Amino acid sequence: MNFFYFSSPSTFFRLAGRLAPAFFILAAVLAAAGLYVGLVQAPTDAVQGEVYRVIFIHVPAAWMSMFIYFVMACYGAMALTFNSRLSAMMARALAPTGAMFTFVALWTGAFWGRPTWGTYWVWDARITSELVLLFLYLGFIALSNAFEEPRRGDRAASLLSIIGIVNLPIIYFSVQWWNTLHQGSSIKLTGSSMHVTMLTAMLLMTFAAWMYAIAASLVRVRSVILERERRARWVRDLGRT
Amino acid sequence: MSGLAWAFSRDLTLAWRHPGEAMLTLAFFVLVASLFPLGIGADPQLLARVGPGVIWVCALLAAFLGLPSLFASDHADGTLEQMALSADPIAAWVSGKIAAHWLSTGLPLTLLSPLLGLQYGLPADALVTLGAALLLGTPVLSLLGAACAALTLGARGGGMLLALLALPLFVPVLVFGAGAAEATAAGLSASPHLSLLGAGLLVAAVSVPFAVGSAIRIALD
Amino acid sequence: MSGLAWAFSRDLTLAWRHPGEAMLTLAFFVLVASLFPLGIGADPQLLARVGPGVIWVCALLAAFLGLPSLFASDHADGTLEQMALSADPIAAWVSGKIAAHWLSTGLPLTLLSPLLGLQYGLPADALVTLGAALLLGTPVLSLLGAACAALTLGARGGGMLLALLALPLFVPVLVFGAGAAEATAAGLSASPHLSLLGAGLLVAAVSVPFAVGSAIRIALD
Amino acid sequence: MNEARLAVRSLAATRGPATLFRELSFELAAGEIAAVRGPNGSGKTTLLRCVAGLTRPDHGEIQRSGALLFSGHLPGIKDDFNAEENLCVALRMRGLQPGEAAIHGALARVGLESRRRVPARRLSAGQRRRITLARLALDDAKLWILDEPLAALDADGEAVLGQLLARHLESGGLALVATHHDLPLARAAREIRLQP
Amino acid sequence: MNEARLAVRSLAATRGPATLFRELSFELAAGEIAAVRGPNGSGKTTLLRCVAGLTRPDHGEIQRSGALLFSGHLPGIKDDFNAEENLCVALRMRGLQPGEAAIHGALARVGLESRRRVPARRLSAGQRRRITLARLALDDAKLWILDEPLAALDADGEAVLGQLLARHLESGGLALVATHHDLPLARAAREIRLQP
Ligand code: HEM
Ligand SMILES: Nc1ncnc2c1ncn2[C@@H]1O[C@H](COP(=O)(O)OP(=O)(O)OP(=O)(O)O)[C@@H](O)[C@H]1O
Ligand SMILES: Nc1ncnc2c1ncn2[C@@H]1O[C@H](COP(=O)(O)OP(=O)(O)OP(=O)(O)O)[C@@H](O)[C@H]1O
Ligand SMILES: [Mg+2]
Ligand SMILES: [Mg+2]
Repeated sequence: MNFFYFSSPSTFFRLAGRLAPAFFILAAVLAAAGLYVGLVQAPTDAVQGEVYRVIFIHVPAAWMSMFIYFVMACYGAMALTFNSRLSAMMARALAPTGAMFTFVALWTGAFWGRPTWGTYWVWDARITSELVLLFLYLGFIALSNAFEEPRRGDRAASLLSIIGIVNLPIIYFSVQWWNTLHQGSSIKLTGSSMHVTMLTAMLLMTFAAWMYAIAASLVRVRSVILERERRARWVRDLGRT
Repeated sequence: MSGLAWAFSRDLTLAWRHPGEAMLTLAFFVLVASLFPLGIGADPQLLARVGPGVIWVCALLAAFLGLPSLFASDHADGTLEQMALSADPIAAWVSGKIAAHWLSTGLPLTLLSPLLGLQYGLPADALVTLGAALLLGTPVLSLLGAACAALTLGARGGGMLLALLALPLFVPVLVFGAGAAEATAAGLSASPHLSLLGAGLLVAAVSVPFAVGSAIRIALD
Repeated sequence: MSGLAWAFSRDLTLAWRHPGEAMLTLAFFVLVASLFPLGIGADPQLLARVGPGVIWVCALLAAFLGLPSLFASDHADGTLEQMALSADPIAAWVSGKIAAHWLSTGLPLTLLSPLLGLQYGLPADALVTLGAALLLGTPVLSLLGAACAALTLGARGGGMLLALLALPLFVPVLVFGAGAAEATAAGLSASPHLSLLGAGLLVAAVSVPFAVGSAIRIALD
Repeated sequence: MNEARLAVRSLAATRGPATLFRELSFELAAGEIAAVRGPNGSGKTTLLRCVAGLTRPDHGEIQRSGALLFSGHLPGIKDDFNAEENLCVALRMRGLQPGEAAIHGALARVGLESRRRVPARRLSAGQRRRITLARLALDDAKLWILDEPLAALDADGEAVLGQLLARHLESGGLALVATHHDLPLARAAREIRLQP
Repeated sequence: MNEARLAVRSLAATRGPATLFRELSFELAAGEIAAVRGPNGSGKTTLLRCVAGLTRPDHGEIQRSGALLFSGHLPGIKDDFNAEENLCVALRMRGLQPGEAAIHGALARVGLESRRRVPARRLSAGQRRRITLARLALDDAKLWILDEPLAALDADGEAVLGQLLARHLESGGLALVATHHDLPLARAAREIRLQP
């Protein structure tokens, strides 16, 4: 099978149309399971009481915010090196979802900080660098829409996403590099300090978020393709049939 | 290398024609740095604590102020086209321009920082760390800033878009620079932070001119 | 007054050519404000003390940011000539331009300042003082900044002198603005500082447009 | 009604060490056009800017009555605005507020109707100039001061300018035009020669 | 020695919704000059920028050999530099470092000797153009790409350009010139017509 078969926008448009609902359903099922385990089965925390359950949204969102940026930068690099239009469109389609997860991580973190730390906001290294990540996303979106020629926006924004990737290690390692208020990693490959049901719920929610991210970006990339190729024959044929 | 040389000398001459702009950056730096004691009171211990951080943030902002004009006027009057067509590789003269930019904003600022540090009552070792960190960090700021300036050429957002792009990228530099000062204050060695900054400078100096070059090609298209 | 109206709406349209751009100003403000804690550490007490100073610095920066483009691009592309020949008095449309500049830099910043103050952990009364001081102070910054920008247009090369001339103009605003915050923090009334700022605003609003007008006439000659 | 007229008396201007012109006097009555001619650097632009009131002459007197429209080497067009917006803004500066139909008509007349919505940075050099022509079509100023209006225009653009000038003069307008080329007018224009 | 030549094959460029040109092919050998003609907005500037390598065409191929000199609508002149400095910088960009005498001579040739030290912002429109002419006099590039080189020039300036072009062609150079006016050359140039 030709590897580049799906990299033609028209084929990918149809493929994405078929895949997106499947991922949405998967995300819904996983989220329902995760919420059930997290909200019903997981025990109440000895120190924090019920409020700790924010973790089941907070941590998956925080992980996804970084992961999506990484994927976006990879697409950006592909767009620049292979000059492939579809990669640039994928990067563009991922950015709003990434920004959304970043915002959710910030919001739930602030919401959580009130009962635990006694304040909505601290200028802690991790929290601040997560805020910076939000601005990187916003910068990407703003730059990709700042030109009349969409191609220019694609190329400029791809370049930006690659340059901006230096921020990721800083967010991730910030808890190790500085002693901060925010807690460090509790999930390690070798044994975890967390209750098993909590871990299960968190992983379920993470996969749900992942599936949702894929589904959402597939839907968005479809509309980007449509807008970009509106003068192409196959799009006009779509309208006719 | 000749591209680096002519672009460097040209931009430096131009900057010298308008010393006002470079002075504005410096003046801004000094103004902001000296406003802080006014704003937060003259408690020496407090000042010594916030000193390096304030100086770093001022350096960041000062480096940012000169960015919009780095390529914009050359773009508007057609010089950028001529440069892009020159026989020298684009990365060479871009490096020259960036070097000139650093020399007219970053360097004066670095040279001035010990003086400001003294005003904040920093001890001698902290002054040395601060100066060294700025010497390594400000070129990185110029390099990253140039990349953002090139990316936003001809874009609709103007200066604000540039800020949105550049300031997040500046953050790592700020974090390591301020980290070096903090380490010294805590009696630890600043060299891990400084070597990270140095490594960052090397990587940026080698890779950014090419990124800027392709951004400019994109802008001229 | 029609000159004020068209210049105002034109500059506002230009500034907000893109709907998302209004947000960029705010993004920029938040970014700069979050740089400081990164630089000086996250101690809440320390932050509460430096908060008003930081916010004032941001105000100054926002006033600076728009200045180079306030008249320069209109000068370079000939729009300034057309404006100078318009039937409306020069002070009127200059006021319009300055008002638009304030509305797109100073005002969003003033509106956002309480939120940022909250993040810095300022008490409620300090927030009110800060907002009031910014509301009075940022237009003065825009006015004085415009005067400097117009003067730099006319005097080529001698910009250094003008930058130095402009600084003493900016410092009082900062001093009274930061002073108001300090007074509140010390439990005193901030109103002497605020009324001084208000008086400054009145004087500047009445006189600066004329000064800017004649500076522009000189620049066009 | 007061008739438009322009009178210039013993005007002199110096730039650096050189005197560009001196003892220059001329008069234009309603319906008259004068072409300012001279080699590069002889002071045509300077003369026009003096008459418009942008530059102060070293000596001499200028009497104008009626509104004035100046179009110089720099077209005063914003790259971020499209043709329509640029035209609107330029007219509002002069205190005019023509309706949408008038704007549309003027742009169609100068051949820009299909490019109305393209931002000016994407327009060709001649199309940018044509925005200025559209401005001439809508402005009611009695005195036109044009500095090289033919620059960047093709034959068709020149013809449009010629028609605009002819209509302006017929309706009692005045025009002072600096140019290196022949004006696209049936009748001959008065000449004002500047020596280098 | 390798002879300079330029070959363009089935070039196409689209801007916005409009196709400016397509299937455009031509070839220039040493000593040949081609004039690109067409109404405003027909794509002359776009074609020249494609040939120079500044803009990527949608389709087609361009083969050039030898160095290239491009002079577009924007003259690339810094207001803060004077004529001498502007000329020096432009030449250094091309890798040339002519002596003081050569610079002086070229400026004298285009009639700028008395204005050598005046900052470019004070020069007249034509004098700024003449700096570009002086550049042509000193550059040894084989392929000249000129976009409306006659703009703002008076008769004398046109004559100087004509001499420069003639010398360039005699020495085996190539030139591609977009213009609305006749070129000041004795021999006729090849024409490349663009439809609107
Ligand atoms: C606005 C504020 C906050 C932000 C921006 C934020 C950001 C983040 C990020 C980026 C991560 C993922 C990093 C990683 O897994 O290594 C994370 C994980 C986590 N956060 Fe937060 N957070 C905030 C507030 C809070 C608060 C208030 C708490 C609880 C007291 C909290 C508890 C956690 C926990 C337990 C994890 C999981 C760590 C792990 O197991 O790896 N966060 N947060
Ligand atoms: N985004 C766009 N949408 C529509 N048209 C566009 C767009 N961008 C460019 N154009 C058109 O492309 C053409 C570019 O032409 P170009 O500058 O090459 O013309 P030219 O032949 O040099 O004209 P002139 O004689 O005026 O210099 C113009 O007609 C312009 O309006
Ligand atoms: N400071 C100065 N020193 C010497 N000469 C100066 C100075 N400032 C201006 N000039 C000269 O004044 C003249 C201004 O001429 P102006 O722009 O009016 O010419 P013009 O007739 O419009 O020319 P063009 O046909 O090129 O547009 C130029 O010759 C310029 O060199
Ligand atoms: Mg002139
Ligand atoms: Mg053209």
